[in-house]
Amino acid sequence: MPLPEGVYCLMAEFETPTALVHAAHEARKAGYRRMDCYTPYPVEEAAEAIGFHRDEVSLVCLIGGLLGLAAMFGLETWIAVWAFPLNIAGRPYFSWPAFCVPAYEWTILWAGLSACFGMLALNGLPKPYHPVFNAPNFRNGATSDKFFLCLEATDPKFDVAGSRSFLEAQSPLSVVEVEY
Amino acid sequence: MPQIFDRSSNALARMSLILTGLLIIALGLTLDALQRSPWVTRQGQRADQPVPFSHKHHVEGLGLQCQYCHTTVEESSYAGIPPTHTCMNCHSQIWTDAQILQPVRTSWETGKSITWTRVHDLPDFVFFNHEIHVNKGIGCSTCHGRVDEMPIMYAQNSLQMEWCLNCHRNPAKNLRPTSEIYNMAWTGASELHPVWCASETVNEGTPTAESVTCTETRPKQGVQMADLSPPLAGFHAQTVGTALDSQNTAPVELPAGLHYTRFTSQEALGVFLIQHYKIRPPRELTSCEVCHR
Amino acid sequence: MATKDAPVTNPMIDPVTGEYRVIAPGHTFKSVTDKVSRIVLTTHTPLGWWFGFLVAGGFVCMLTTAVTWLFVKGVGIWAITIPVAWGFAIINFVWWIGIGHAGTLISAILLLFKQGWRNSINRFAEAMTIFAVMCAGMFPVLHLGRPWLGYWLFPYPNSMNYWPQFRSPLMWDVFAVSTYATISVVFWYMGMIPDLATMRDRAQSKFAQFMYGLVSLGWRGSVRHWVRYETASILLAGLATPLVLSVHSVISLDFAVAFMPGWHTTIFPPYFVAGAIYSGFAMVLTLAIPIRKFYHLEDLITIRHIDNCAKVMLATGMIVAYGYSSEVFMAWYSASHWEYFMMWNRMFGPMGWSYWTLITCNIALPQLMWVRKLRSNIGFMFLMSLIVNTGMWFERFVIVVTSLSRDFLPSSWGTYRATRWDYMTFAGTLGFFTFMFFLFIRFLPMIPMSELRLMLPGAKVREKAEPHSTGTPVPEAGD
Amino acid sequence: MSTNGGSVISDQQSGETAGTPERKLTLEEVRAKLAKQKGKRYWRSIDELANTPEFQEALEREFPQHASEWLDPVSRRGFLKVMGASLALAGLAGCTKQPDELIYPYVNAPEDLILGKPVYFASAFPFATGAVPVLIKSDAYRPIKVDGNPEHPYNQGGSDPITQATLLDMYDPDRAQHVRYRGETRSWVAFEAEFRAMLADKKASGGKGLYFLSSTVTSPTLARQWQEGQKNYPQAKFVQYDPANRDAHYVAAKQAFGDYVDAQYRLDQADVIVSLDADFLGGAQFPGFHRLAKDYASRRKLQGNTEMNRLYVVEAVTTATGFKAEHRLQVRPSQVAPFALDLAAAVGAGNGAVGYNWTSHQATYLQGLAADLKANAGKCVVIPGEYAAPEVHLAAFAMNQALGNVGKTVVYTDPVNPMPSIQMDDLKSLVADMNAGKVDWLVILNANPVYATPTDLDFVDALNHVGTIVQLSSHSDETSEVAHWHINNQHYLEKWSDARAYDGTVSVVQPMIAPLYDGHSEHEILQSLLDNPDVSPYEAVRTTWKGVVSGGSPAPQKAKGATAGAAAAAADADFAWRKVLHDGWLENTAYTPKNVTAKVTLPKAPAPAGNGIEVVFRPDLHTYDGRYANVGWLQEIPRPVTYLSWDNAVQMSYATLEKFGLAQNAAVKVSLGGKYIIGGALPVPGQADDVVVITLGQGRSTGRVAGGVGYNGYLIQQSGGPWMQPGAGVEKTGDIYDLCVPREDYIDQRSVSHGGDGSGTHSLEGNESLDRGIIRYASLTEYKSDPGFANQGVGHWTPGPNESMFPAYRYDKNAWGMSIDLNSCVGCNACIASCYAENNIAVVGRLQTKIGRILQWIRIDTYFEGDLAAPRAHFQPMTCHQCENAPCELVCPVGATVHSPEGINLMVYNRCVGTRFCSNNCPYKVRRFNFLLYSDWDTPSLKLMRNPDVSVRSRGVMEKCTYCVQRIEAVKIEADKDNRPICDGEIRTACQQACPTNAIVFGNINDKTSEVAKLKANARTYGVLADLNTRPRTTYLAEVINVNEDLAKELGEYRA
Repeated sequence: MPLPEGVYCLMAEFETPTALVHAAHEARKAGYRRMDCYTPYPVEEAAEAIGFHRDEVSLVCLIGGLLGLAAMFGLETWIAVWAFPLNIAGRPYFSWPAFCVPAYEWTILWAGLSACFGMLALNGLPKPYHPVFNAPNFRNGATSDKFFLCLEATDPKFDVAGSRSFLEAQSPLSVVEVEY
Repeated sequence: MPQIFDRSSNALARMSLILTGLLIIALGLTLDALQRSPWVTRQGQRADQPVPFSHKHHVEGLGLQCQYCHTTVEESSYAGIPPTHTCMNCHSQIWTDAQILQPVRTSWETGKSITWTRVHDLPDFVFFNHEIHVNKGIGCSTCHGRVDEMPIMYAQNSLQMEWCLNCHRNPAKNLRPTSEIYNMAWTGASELHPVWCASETVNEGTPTAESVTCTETRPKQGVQMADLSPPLAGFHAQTVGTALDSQNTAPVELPAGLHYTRFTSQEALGVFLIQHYKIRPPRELTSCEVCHR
Repeated sequence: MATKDAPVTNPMIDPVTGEYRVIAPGHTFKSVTDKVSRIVLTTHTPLGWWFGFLVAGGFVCMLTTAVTWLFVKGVGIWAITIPVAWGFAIINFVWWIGIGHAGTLISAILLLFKQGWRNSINRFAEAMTIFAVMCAGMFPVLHLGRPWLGYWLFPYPNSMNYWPQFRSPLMWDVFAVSTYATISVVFWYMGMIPDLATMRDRAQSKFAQFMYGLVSLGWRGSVRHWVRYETASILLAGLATPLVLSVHSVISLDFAVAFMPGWHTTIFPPYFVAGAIYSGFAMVLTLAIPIRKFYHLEDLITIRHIDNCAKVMLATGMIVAYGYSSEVFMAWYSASHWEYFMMWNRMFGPMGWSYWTLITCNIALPQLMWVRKLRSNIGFMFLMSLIVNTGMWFERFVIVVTSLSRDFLPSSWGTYRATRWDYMTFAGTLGFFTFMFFLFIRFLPMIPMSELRLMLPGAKVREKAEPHSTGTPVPEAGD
Repeated sequence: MSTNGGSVISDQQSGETAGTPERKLTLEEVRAKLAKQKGKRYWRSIDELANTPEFQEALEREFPQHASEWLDPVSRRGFLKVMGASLALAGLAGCTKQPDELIYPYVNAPEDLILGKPVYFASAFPFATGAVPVLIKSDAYRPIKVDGNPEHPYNQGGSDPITQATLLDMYDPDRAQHVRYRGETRSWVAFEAEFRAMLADKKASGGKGLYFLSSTVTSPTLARQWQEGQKNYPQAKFVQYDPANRDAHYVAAKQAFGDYVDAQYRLDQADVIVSLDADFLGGAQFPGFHRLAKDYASRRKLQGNTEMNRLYVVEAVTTATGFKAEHRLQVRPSQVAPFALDLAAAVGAGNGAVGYNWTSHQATYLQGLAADLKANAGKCVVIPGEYAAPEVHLAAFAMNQALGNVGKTVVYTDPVNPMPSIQMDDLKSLVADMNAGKVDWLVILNANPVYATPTDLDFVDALNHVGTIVQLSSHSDETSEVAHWHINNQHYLEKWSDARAYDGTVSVVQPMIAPLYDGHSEHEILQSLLDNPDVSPYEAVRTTWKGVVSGGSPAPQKAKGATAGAAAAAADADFAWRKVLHDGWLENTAYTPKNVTAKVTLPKAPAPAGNGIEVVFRPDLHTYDGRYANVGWLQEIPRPVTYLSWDNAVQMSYATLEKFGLAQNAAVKVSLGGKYIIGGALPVPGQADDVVVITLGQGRSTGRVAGGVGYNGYLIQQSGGPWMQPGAGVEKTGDIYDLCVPREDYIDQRSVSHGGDGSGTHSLEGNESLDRGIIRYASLTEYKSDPGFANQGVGHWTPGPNESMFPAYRYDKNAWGMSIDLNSCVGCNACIASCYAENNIAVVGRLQTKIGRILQWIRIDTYFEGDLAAPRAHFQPMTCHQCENAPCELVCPVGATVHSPEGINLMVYNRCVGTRFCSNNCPYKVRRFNFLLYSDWDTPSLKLMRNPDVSVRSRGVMEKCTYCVQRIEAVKIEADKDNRPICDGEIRTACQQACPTNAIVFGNINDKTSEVAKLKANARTYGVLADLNTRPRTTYLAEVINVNEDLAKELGEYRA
């Protein structure tokens, strides 16, 4: 695919989460959809403001867990009953109570791994390069103490001049143009 | 503050993640293959021996019996490696000055053993017993392969535990009449090579080996046919006319009074032999003490 | 409430609740970020760090020596024998795993319970967990008679067509511990990603930027990411909680499933878990107290944290005490000769001293923590944490050694005298643990900045004038 | 590869490949050497190298800090082994695949040899107290197991630890391997030449100055050779001396019968047995042990009847025999004789009481005993101890006579020793002659006088006055160091000879293997005295029995022709001889009872000794007089009662221990006649006070095994009264002498409220063993009234197969089981030694044994009941119980121990990773672990000894009793081949085979007709700890004691 060129987004920097959330509300009201907020810590309000509500991490986690459970219990049963049935201490071949423990552990293992990696995958990470890093002030603040609102160029309602004026109306610290 | 990473790094990052995963899988597969590879099992490897003894020549060519050299195979756990004396039986008359036989003559003169390298070498903690296998219908070639076609001896099979279990879990597929033990060419019963077996009632104390008479050529009288469905469920015989097989035209004389059954599948034959040779059930054959003590 | 004994003038005390503050007043997003990241990003390493690091390194060498000799000679170099076929190795294993539990507990369970104060200590508590599990994880392998065959404990397709035996508690261990290790690492790392991003953005040297950039996976703090991130953390917390409880329960089953008198007890799972948390929190204090002193983190790791740890210890300590007493009670009440003799032997047998040591360290002395003044006394708490750790080690000693030394058949009773190799191995793991910890505090943010920011007064989005009014942002409180 | 001669030979080869670099090595050079090698070659070369002494030195120099480890041979081996392996890792071939294995086939295969199938030969172990007829298992012509000859009328298959261990004695790598002259290797021919030259000289003088000093002669042929030799050399002297000799008996016999006679006891006829300090159940050192033990036990089986014999033991030294007794009286050594005389008086033999002032307890006992004897006149027997004073023997003669036992329970026969003599007197006169310079040639045959003679004779000094000293012995020992000539002996498994058993039956000793170090036998030396000096021992033996072995055979084809007569006779003789070799003994050579009557005039009692400390000397039960001190098995197996291993102790009673302010393991100095020894103090239950027991047979200065073990008791032994001396000095040195007793012994200090007995004098283990129902016993009357006593009461119940959460596993075909009769077990340790031989059990050494890592698969648990000053003891052979619900299996993570369909708890060594959880969870603690590399993988001679059917365990592996599964499998294969069921008794475990009292029975418990099934049906059967629902396959028959009720009441014993 051809490398995208030109403006990626307009990035407004805010001092406080409150300001950011407010700006986001405004932007959404103004009809902007393709936008994102960047904050140094989770700000749920901002997410709601830009209309992002539910995620699929839980589902991935659940599926992973069930797979783990089935895999281990199946393995144990297969080994003890079919692969090499042996008389161990006079216990039945299918000693399910004993098999529960490792199955339980693997449920958790697989669930945990799928939760973490599912999250990363859904977030599209790892992504060491991202246009927002081109913003001169982004890396100074985004991960420590500043709050950013970014209107993306792909948004139908986006045009450099209009959007810039809209953002400046939200009394940001600064508004910058971010190239790809 | 500029970017730390180049655009390409995204792709790189993802690729490397995937690659790592693949590598781990590959490694696993390699190790799995390795543990079974000839490099570990020595399967099919020809050790360098003092004398390039050819089983092919001696067995196929000259038609020597296995027991001529491996004398104790039927009565001991150890089949036996022939003493130099056995070689000299013939080679004191023929090939008396062949260069390759020098080690044999040296051994004969000096009284020092010929030093062979063991080809079928089980670990010291495995106790294999030839005697019982041979007496219960496991032929030489089942484990050692077509020795009669090996110019230089090598291990046909891996001799690994899984290989042993393979048969101990289902002996039927390898059992053959004890009369065929030394038959290198034995391929088991099939439509092409049917086998006729008759059971004799032997009383306790008589070796089970004597409880079955088998032949590969169609006997004259009283032939029955093993019904092949379902093989492992044993078989119930049904009498059929003598006109059933075309390939064997020359009926041979065989001890009368026997009711022969025609086997055209190895499974059926195996089940028949399991019953008459009183082979122990898999649960007993796969118990650890059978091989490890 | 304890307000009265503390002068309200003390800035560390919240005048409203009268509780110690979780975080000193006057901190901003920037200040905490600076404070934490500076420790790592500073160019000159403090001499104290080097000193400790080298000492710890020395112990690691000792560990290597002990292990090498062990592999050369066999487990015979240890004191184990028949009947006491398990010794220091298993004791240390259980002890270390126990230590680990506090980390997971703080990061997971307290997270679920929305205990904000945990935020500033959970990072290195988790690190502690991981290193403790590393130490623990060594022993199951080291104590094998043929360690090079340890991989037989995993079910993998092999040319023997032979498989592990899943009725054995040791197999349960394999999966419990490996799962525990994995999940802990994942949880720990995931929690660190935003902070690693912070480091990336604040690092000066290209190399540091590159490395942190690599491990932060390009985190940029998008709120969408944050939402998923939060869900994942809650899920992991929710998973780690039953996990941490199960792990020590499973380990206790190594003993409870066997039927030796003194092992075959249904009370083991709960009181092993309690004991684990008990010793774990003790270890947290053992680490936190020197560190906050050394790096002047008094206003991030405050008396409040120490106080809370003390309370948790007190609570779990009482559970453990209940465990001991119920063992004694059952020994009498069950009217089982085995149980009765076992308990008599524990108290008055040749190794009775170990039993009384553990009673003193785990039950008697910790009662002092009822006193608030002592709880807020740093020196005392440090000492107490050491005492409790010792006590918990002896608990395992009593369970493993004393029970084995005299079991069913009187003819085969024996004793146990640890050899120098036993001590070297144990001390060695202590060294290894510290060694890893020094590396951790040097190269990774030991306090989670992103979570710290959450606790700052300015973090809240204030319900202000309705959206359409365009008001200038009010200055943050607490600045 | 499992059983194959080739491999064994190859082992030997690789073992001998210890190539020897000339100079000293440094590790650098080692690496240099290795650098040249590649791959597998590298692997082997390092292995070879690792075995060379230079390499060991090199290591020692390079790793001084391991010096301590060096003391322990086990760890050195382990270290080197892994050294080799770890260096090998550098080689490509590493450890992933085993190196090529070589086959060394025969050049000419023996006719009858079937490699992989053992062959059995009958022979005899010539022991000082009479030959032990043995049946030897031979694999590829290597003897690999020695057992009693089951067909022999004397021992009927029974054996003892020493007999069992003679196997290891033969393969002992420390054996002398060359003829040496003043330390330099010479040829046998050289010696022969010199010896015969000397004989030629002395011919004129009739052999004046030629002396032979031999251990007790048991071979009629040797006797014949000497007697014939004496004709040529009338002046030559032949002296027999063994430290443990029969002087007391022979002195008394000569006095009573005017001639040397042996007494044979028929215990199967005796209802009441009285032992006067006679340890006749203790082991082969008591003449006729095998027969006596068998007969004794045969009257205690309680099968189908309720008849039992009753045993009284009066003893000065605590022995297993004493603890088997219904009524045991411990007296001081000096009191044995008076007691015997008083007893004789009490039963109406001899001349009135000696008026010794007995304690009331002793007096009561004496009266009760006398009464019981009189009540059972003709059905009782009095056995005097070998080491008791001659008076005791005289008293015994008198009593047996007076009670009319002679001809019934005791018969007198010619002595087993063909040349009986009073050995101590002979030795004294020999020493006198030596000092007088009359001895210019002293030929010592199989004796070690420098080590094993009373200190006051000062034999070493006497040797200085001897011209030439020749010693024939298997090891180069203390005497060899002063001998000029040392001839390496042939072991009895290597030579032709003959010997008489206790009952007089002559056995032929035939070689089982070509002499390992081509040694020579005493027969060859003595033959030189005869006119035909070159006759081989084989010929000599045949000549001896020419008269007895001839004709009488179902003659083969009658030869025809004139000269046929002689030929036929020869053929007959040959046939008869072959039969002798086949059977192992000569028909009709057993002694017939002599018709003699004892003319005894009992002496007055010897003056009662003062109250000083009395020292008693006894030969070690395993190392005997010291000749077996280098046999690892015998050193390691704990002795009965004391549980001493790798040591001998200064034994005394608890009271005496306190009296001298000693504690166990305190070093104590015992001085006698100006000499002293220092040993470790050991309290022994039931030992009389103020008595110190010194064990002979340790403290050897030579031998890698024997060297430096314990103290040498001979250093204070006195020629006048070698077995007992009053007035000894005992003092505490203050040092610690850490005895090797692989068992913790505790006094029960619990108050009654804590479940103790409150006395503070009982054994904790003893009390617990009874509380826990591990030991269950009853008196005969209790048994009669309630045969099922063993399964009643708290903790004595056994859960049924269905009292479980899950269905019990069904064993439909064979179900192997074992029954052990505690009534018959006399704790002699034969089973343990047999197990060592059968199952390739490694010797772990003193240090490892001490900390409880001994590897024996079967042990004899001993529990002391009651006051340790005078307890009752219970012996309990303990081995893997093969539990059907085996706790060990449940906890093994890798499935290395599982159950066979026939109910055996299998242990798969090669699967074991060594978590040791199984051992922890074993309530019987019968699992053994290889904490280090214990098995010797290097010594070639030991490889030859191994049982090829059993894996040799390596480091880090658990091992345990398997019911000798290799034997079961062998029989199963034969039975399957022949299409027949396995018949009862066809499979016998090694312990069962060795047991002299048939206490152990093994078989198929599903076969209701089998002996074991019958025994398990017996009401006395109980399972140890069976209430844990382990469902053990090994069960015990509870003890029943035939108490003398009246006496018990008076003595206040058995308050039930």
